[in-house]
Amino acid sequence: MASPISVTVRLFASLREAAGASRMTLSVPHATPVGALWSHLPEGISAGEPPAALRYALNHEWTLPGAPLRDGDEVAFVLPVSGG
Amino acid sequence: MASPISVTVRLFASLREAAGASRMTLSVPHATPVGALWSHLPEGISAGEPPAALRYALNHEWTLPGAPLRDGDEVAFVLPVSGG
Amino acid sequence: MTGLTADPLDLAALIAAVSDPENGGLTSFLGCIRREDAIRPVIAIEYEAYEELTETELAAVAAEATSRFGAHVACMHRSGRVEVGEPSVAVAVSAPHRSAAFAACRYVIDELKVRAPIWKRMHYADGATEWIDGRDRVADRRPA
Amino acid sequence: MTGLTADPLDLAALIAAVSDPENGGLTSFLGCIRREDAIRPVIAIEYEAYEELTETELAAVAAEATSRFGAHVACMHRSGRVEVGEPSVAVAVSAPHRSAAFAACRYVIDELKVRAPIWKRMHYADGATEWIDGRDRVADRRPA
Repeated sequence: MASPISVTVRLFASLREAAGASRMTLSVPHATPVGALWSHLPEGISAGEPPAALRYALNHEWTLPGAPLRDGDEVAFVLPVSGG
Repeated sequence: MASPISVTVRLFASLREAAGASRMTLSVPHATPVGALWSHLPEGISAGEPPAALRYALNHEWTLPGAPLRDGDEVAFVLPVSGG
Repeated sequence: MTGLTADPLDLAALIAAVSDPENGGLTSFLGCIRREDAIRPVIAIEYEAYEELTETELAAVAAEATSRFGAHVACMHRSGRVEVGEPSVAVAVSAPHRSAAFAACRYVIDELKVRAPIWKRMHYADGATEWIDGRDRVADRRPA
Repeated sequence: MTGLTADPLDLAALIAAVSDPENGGLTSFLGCIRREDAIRPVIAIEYEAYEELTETELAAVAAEATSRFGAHVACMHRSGRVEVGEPSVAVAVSAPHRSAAFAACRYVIDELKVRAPIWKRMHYADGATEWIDGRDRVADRRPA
């Protein structure tokens, strides 16, 4: 396995409540694509597949599932929003 | 001439200022159409032809130039508006 | 709440008048006096209304918007002198959702601009005044 | 003036922020919490935002509306608990004329609804709560 990197995951809404925390650190192989990160969440938190319209932010900017992760990156799982 | 009737004319904006009054009483033949009333205004007030988009109200309700006047009616010359 | 007022417009009062816990969208519009620096600087505008018909028309337009968009409507127009930057007309509308709220608000302001018999007398920075009532300037030679 | 606040929204402040003597049209929008009696009565909604990205997106949407419609834009969204009838989002926009003001205001609210990463937790009159975040209800069994 490529040398592992450590990334921070920001959790919101029901994910945050399931985890009991708004941040988690995950250890994943170097260059893991953002879109693969969900599967690294503990089952108790992810509770299965991600919602269809899941979006991602990388270091506070919108990103696409294929973006490769680097050590120290922060990824946010942006669940389907319902603001306003 | 059909027996004369007396109608009140409401004057606004530059018409009111030209007349120095917001109301005038005119004596016109019975059943004179509303649209003919402008010509009965003194020249010093009307200062020529009515503006193209002149509208009329009869007893506080929109009316059409052909409406026949009756004694005691109140007509308003609704000059082109610029409210709002 | 529709009609004319000689007092400064109070948008908060209009908003309160249309608030409804079932209505999620509340749109409002203020028509303010423009200085129009680039054209001919204005300092104020004086509004003169044919009061009876204006009251009737504002109420009618509000009722039409209510039935057509399912909205609560409040709309007040100023009479008298309004300074630059101040509002001369205020509309507040609420509806279950924003689309109807925006449509109803736009309907009310567009309709009243045509249907409310109200005239503007411009007060320019250069001291001149001018009625905007479709008549040529001959009438202005007479002292106000 | 764009961003998040945990305090009650102050539309008057947003309006003051966008006022401009050259702008004759000022349109505002309040998104308020609906009781939704007919569906499942609500008492309040709790908002949670991904703050950094929300601030960036609100500023971006405002800048886009400014350049596209020549408008001044203010837009604030609530975080935390908002009671029924209270506004959770406020937008105020001014432009030279009302068409641009309405278009810009509509643009801002439509865009922020999609682009601002904010989630709602419904607080129902029957005591239940529910996150509206696209995930099924399994997550709610866990104590809040």
